[in-house]
Amino acid sequence: MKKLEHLTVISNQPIALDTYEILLEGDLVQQINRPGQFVHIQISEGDYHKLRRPLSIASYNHNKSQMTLIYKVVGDGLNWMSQLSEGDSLNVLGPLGNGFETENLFGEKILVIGGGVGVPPLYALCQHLSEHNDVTAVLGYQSRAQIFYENQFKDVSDTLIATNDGSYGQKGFVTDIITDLNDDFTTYFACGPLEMLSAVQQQLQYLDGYLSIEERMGCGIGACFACVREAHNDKGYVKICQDGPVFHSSEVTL
Amino acid sequence: MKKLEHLTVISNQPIALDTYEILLEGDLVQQINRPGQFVHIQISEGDYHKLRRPLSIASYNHNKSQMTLIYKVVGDGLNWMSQLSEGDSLNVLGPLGNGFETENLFGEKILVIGGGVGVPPLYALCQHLSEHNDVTAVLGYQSRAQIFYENQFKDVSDTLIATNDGSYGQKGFVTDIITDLNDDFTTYFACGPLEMLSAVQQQLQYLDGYLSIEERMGCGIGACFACVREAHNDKGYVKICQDGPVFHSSEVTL
Amino acid sequence: MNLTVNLGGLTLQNPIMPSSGCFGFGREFSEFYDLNELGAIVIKAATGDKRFGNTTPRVAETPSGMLNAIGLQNPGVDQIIEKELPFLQQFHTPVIANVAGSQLEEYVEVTEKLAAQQVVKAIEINISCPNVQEGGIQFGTDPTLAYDLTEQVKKVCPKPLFVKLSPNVTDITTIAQAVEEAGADGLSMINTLTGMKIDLHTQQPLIANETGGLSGPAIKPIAIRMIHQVRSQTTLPIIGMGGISTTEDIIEFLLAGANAVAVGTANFQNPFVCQNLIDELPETLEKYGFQSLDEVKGAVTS
Amino acid sequence: MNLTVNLGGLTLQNPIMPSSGCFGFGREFSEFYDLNELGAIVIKAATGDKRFGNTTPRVAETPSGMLNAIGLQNPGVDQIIEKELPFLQQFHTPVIANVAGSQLEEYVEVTEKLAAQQVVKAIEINISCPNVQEGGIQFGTDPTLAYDLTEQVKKVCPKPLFVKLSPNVTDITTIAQAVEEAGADGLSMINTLTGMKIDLHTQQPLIANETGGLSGPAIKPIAIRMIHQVRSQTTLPIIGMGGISTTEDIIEFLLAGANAVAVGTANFQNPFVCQNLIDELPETLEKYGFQSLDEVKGAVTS
Ligand SMILES: Cc1cc2nc3c(=O)[nH]c(=O)nc-3n(C[C@H](O)[C@H](O)[C@H](O)COP(=O)(O)OP(=O)(O)OC[C@H]3O[C@@H](n4cnc5c(N)ncnc54)[C@H](O)[C@@H]3O)c2cc1C
Ligand SMILES: Cc1cc2nc3c(=O)[nH]c(=O)nc-3n(C[C@H](O)[C@H](O)[C@H](O)COP(=O)(O)OP(=O)(O)OC[C@H]3O[C@@H](n4cnc5c(N)ncnc54)[C@H](O)[C@@H]3O)c2cc1C
Ligand SMILES: Cc1cc2nc3c(=O)[nH]c(=O)nc-3n(C[C@H](O)[C@H](O)[C@H](O)COP(=O)(O)O)c2cc1C
Ligand SMILES: Cc1cc2nc3c(=O)[nH]c(=O)nc-3n(C[C@H](O)[C@H](O)[C@H](O)COP(=O)(O)O)c2cc1C
Ligand code: FES
Ligand code: FES
Repeated sequence: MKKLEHLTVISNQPIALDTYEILLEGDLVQQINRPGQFVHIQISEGDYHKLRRPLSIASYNHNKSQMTLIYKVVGDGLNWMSQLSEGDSLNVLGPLGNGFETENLFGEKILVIGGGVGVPPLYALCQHLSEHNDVTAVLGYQSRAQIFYENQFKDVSDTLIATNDGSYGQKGFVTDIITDLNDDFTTYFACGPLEMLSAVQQQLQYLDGYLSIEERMGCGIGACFACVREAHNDKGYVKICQDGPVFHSSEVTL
Repeated sequence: MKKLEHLTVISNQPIALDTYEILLEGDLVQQINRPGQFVHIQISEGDYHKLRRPLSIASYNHNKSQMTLIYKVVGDGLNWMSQLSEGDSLNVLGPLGNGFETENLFGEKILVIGGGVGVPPLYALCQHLSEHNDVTAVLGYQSRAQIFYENQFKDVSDTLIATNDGSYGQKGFVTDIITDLNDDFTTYFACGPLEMLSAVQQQLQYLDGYLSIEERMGCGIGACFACVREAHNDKGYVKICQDGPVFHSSEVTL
Repeated sequence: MNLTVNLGGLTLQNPIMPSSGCFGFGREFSEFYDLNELGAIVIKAATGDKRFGNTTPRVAETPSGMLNAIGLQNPGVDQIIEKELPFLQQFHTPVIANVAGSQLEEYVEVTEKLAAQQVVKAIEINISCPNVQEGGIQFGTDPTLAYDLTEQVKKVCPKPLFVKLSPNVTDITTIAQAVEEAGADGLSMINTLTGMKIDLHTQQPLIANETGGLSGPAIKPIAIRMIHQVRSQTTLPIIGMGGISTTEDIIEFLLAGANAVAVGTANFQNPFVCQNLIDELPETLEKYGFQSLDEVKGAVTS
Repeated sequence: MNLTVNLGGLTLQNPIMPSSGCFGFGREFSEFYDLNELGAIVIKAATGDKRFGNTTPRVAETPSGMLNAIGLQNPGVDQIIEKELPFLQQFHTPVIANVAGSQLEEYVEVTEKLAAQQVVKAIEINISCPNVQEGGIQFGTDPTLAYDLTEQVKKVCPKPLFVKLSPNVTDITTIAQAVEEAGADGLSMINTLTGMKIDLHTQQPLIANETGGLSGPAIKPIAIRMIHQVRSQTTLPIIGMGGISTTEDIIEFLLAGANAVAVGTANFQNPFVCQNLIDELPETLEKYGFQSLDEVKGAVTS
């Protein structure tokens, strides 16, 4: 069930260039049932900023009622958020969306592909998948300064890193790394910028793939039709917030 | 000289019903040269609230670079301010206006009249006047719960209190108390709601009087013509923020 | 406190409803609270055929407001009747169906079909749409076009007909007068103001459609002005909207001359907002000295 | 970075100026910084005779904006020439004089007097004023009235003439076109949108004049849209305004098609704002990849 709740900030700290990790606590966390779901964050009192900000759940712990979000400050809203500190409260709507379907995967070789601020939800995904599967994570960042969670990913997957400028790991894009992998993956999961998803969709069309897509949002719950994409289904479209944000690669047009 | 400065909150606490006293520190305080001047307060980051709030300086201390404001929460802006605490900063423009002229008063019997949120600037005034004069303060409040600074005023003046509902002091208005005073005052100073000022202006027309007037403000510095009142002068008007907020009772039309 | 209002023959248990386009067809919000609590439900615009709407991005944030250019995406009137209205039948809350189109005939056809549905208790026509036959000029900006449209639609609409006015006009009173003379049973005001935001990174409009409709608290002073202006010339019921997010806002709209209010953008920030406003309205009315809604009506600013 | 702009024959050292009515005649702000730093100074509206203006309250706060109904208070053109302009002579900053009136003849008379002053480098006529001879209809809402006014004023105005457009119109492009054809040398846009706020305690409009002009960030999306619309039909210089408070806002206006910008409401919150914006503009331009103002002009959103 979706909830609207003031969560308590447990910690909030920079973990890479312009990138922060925030740990939040509250009952809402109990409602999270899959990696890949997201929450919708109100900025300040919401007087000046009328739209919430969608952020993926990077990891969650039902026992502690805690979840982690990882976010890159791009504008005023997340800049405000980066200034929160322990004990502050944050107005959160969620969990939203359907997340990654991992329930039926056992003993598979799985490829997880992330780029930039698309990386966060893949961490909880890798945690889950790694319980019963063999997971390889290919993560792309702009440069060394932007990299985060490398060790966390290494704990739960084979992790390969690409940077656009070659300042760390392999120089180039995630697709360059994938070309060099000769493993027989059965399934892939990807989250990142549209251009990356589109290149991956092309490159791995022979595989069963799941893409997590971003779009500017209004309501976040399927009511306003802001976040629509054309799709190969009856209706001819999907709503990212309600039908996604994760889609089978054959369903959506990028 | 007028300054724009982030002052530091030293303390901020309720002192009567919906009424707060805030102590602020900063260089701006050095510029205050008279009781009755005011400051113009920005609410929060000023994104949603575009207009500043004018508040009288209740007292100031050049040695400590500190000043006190006393304010009654009437709307969103001052409600925000009431939540500030020690160490927070407040964006202040000031000092503005000309304040009360007390320099030429020695050995006089002076009447000081205040109503509600008009009381604060009269405290610094009484402090100054009492150095060389004999001061009687008549203060009106709605009811007992709204009274503040009674003891502070008593320290520097003969203080008489009226409440509208009679819950403390004399029941009625300040004008009722004034009627009963048979002292020979030479000068009076008044600050409070328009109806009070107007009644006092009538009642004490034979005296030299100075009225501190409130009006909704834009700029607070004399540039926007928001706070104009008709007046008996060349121009036919005064700007409260620039020419006032204190006027000789014969100059302004209430 | 009795919050009942009568809106041109339509009785609402309270004056608060979500506005068209900001509540879908109710389904999503029914996960948050019981839709029976609402005064009415205004559903998303229906057109003759299904529409996909505009390219994304379709929304952008602005100071105390937002832009949207959804582009009237909807499954078409027949699908709405078949797939969406049955869900709303379970509630006793009156449904107001919002109608849009590119031609007069489309409005008439869609209205006729929707007005025939038992669950639909009133029709609201959105006349901010461009008229393709008149070269894209909006029905709502020309009194003659607005008159014709209202007159023709009213012929097929036995239920109360509300006309939703566009604020993008020099003089809203002439449009209001035209639609009243043409037989409108009520007015909804205001729709969004046309605005634009440019993305400094791409140096292009942020909304793919270039312009979008500005809504939210930013436009409230314009809505209040226009309702106040129109109220001075008509006794038609007015559904007021534009930036409502608090019970104080609601009272301000009622004082300006609205009989009921619709809440749009605020639903996105707080999906519970309509329920909260309904709960809190009596207390706020009392705070400002009103013992009933009629007393507010009596105090309408003249 | 070179910030010089050419505005219809008028050269400014940078594109930033305070807007009319928000800067008085400069005196108060000269206590805060050196007015020589400004691109230009637009002074308060002048009318033929002195005006006292409206009853107070004249201003009210609204979400991310404000309403004002100052009512063109000013000492009259002769007093302005005698008492205010001499003060501005000490600065090398070009002065743009804003002109208002109730009749065509008043605009002509005031313009003629002001344009004859050496310190005045350009005239801006505010056509949002009601024309008393035409029963109160605003000069700026009717293309024919706007044309006549501009044409007559231009006859007595040898200096660049800017016409300041009202946004309270159905189609701003027709007004822009009319004043261009009538001989305007440039456009200023936008003036305020008419709005209202009701005080819940008194149940009356908060502004004594009932309605006031809405300004501030709330109206920025509307200003951007209108400038973008008008830019697509004209090469006249445009002074853009409406809600500017940051250097990002300025770049957004330039990308929409403005050649220079004016800052109004923001001066009240921060008297240093124009100076700050001038200081910070080069850095912000670089942040978005611009090496000069011309590059921004080249990137104007089409
Ligand atoms: C389902 C989903 C999950 C996301 N998860 C993450 C995450 O885990 N970490 C992370 O750093 N970012 C994530 N993003 C992107 C994030 O929402 C934006 O970066 C953020 O909203 C920017 O807010 P701002 O106030 O800093 O920027 P501003 O540019 O000031 O925001 C203005 C408006 O634009 C919207 N907006 C701006 N950029 C984007 C964008 N890329 N996508 C969607 N809306 C945008 C904002 O929501 C807001 O309404 C996600 C987006 C979606 C749709
Ligand atoms: C020169 C001067 C000195 C003042 N000194 C004091 C003081 O020492 N203590 C105190 O409690 N109050 C004082 N006031 C009144 C105080 O400014 C208002 O109560 C305050 O601005 C209300 O702000 P708000 O955000 O709480 O209310 P809101 O109603 O939300 O304010 C909205 C807008 O209205 C304006 N406004 C509302 N009420 C008034 C008012 N009575 N006078 C002027 N503007 C108003 C605000 O400035 C703001 O722009 C003074 C006013 C003036 C003009
Ligand atoms: C995302 C969105 C979609 C909208 N869709 C419609 C619509 O389909 N039909 C309509 O008449 N109005 C539509 N509107 C306008 C609203 O119903 C309302 O008139 C306007 O947003 C002002 O109210 P607000 O400020 O409370 O949002 C839409 C508004 C938004 C924000
Ligand atoms: C208090 C005030 C007074 C104004 N007076 C005038 C005026 O005399 N003449 C004029 O053309 N515009 C006047 N304006 C309009 C501004 O110049 C400007 O066009 C408008 O406020 C939008 O810009 P902003 O949002 O930056 O304030 C006034 C605006 C305000 C807020
Ligand atoms: S954001 Fe409203 S439908 Fe997806
Ligand atoms: S508040 Fe602007 S002149 Fe007084």
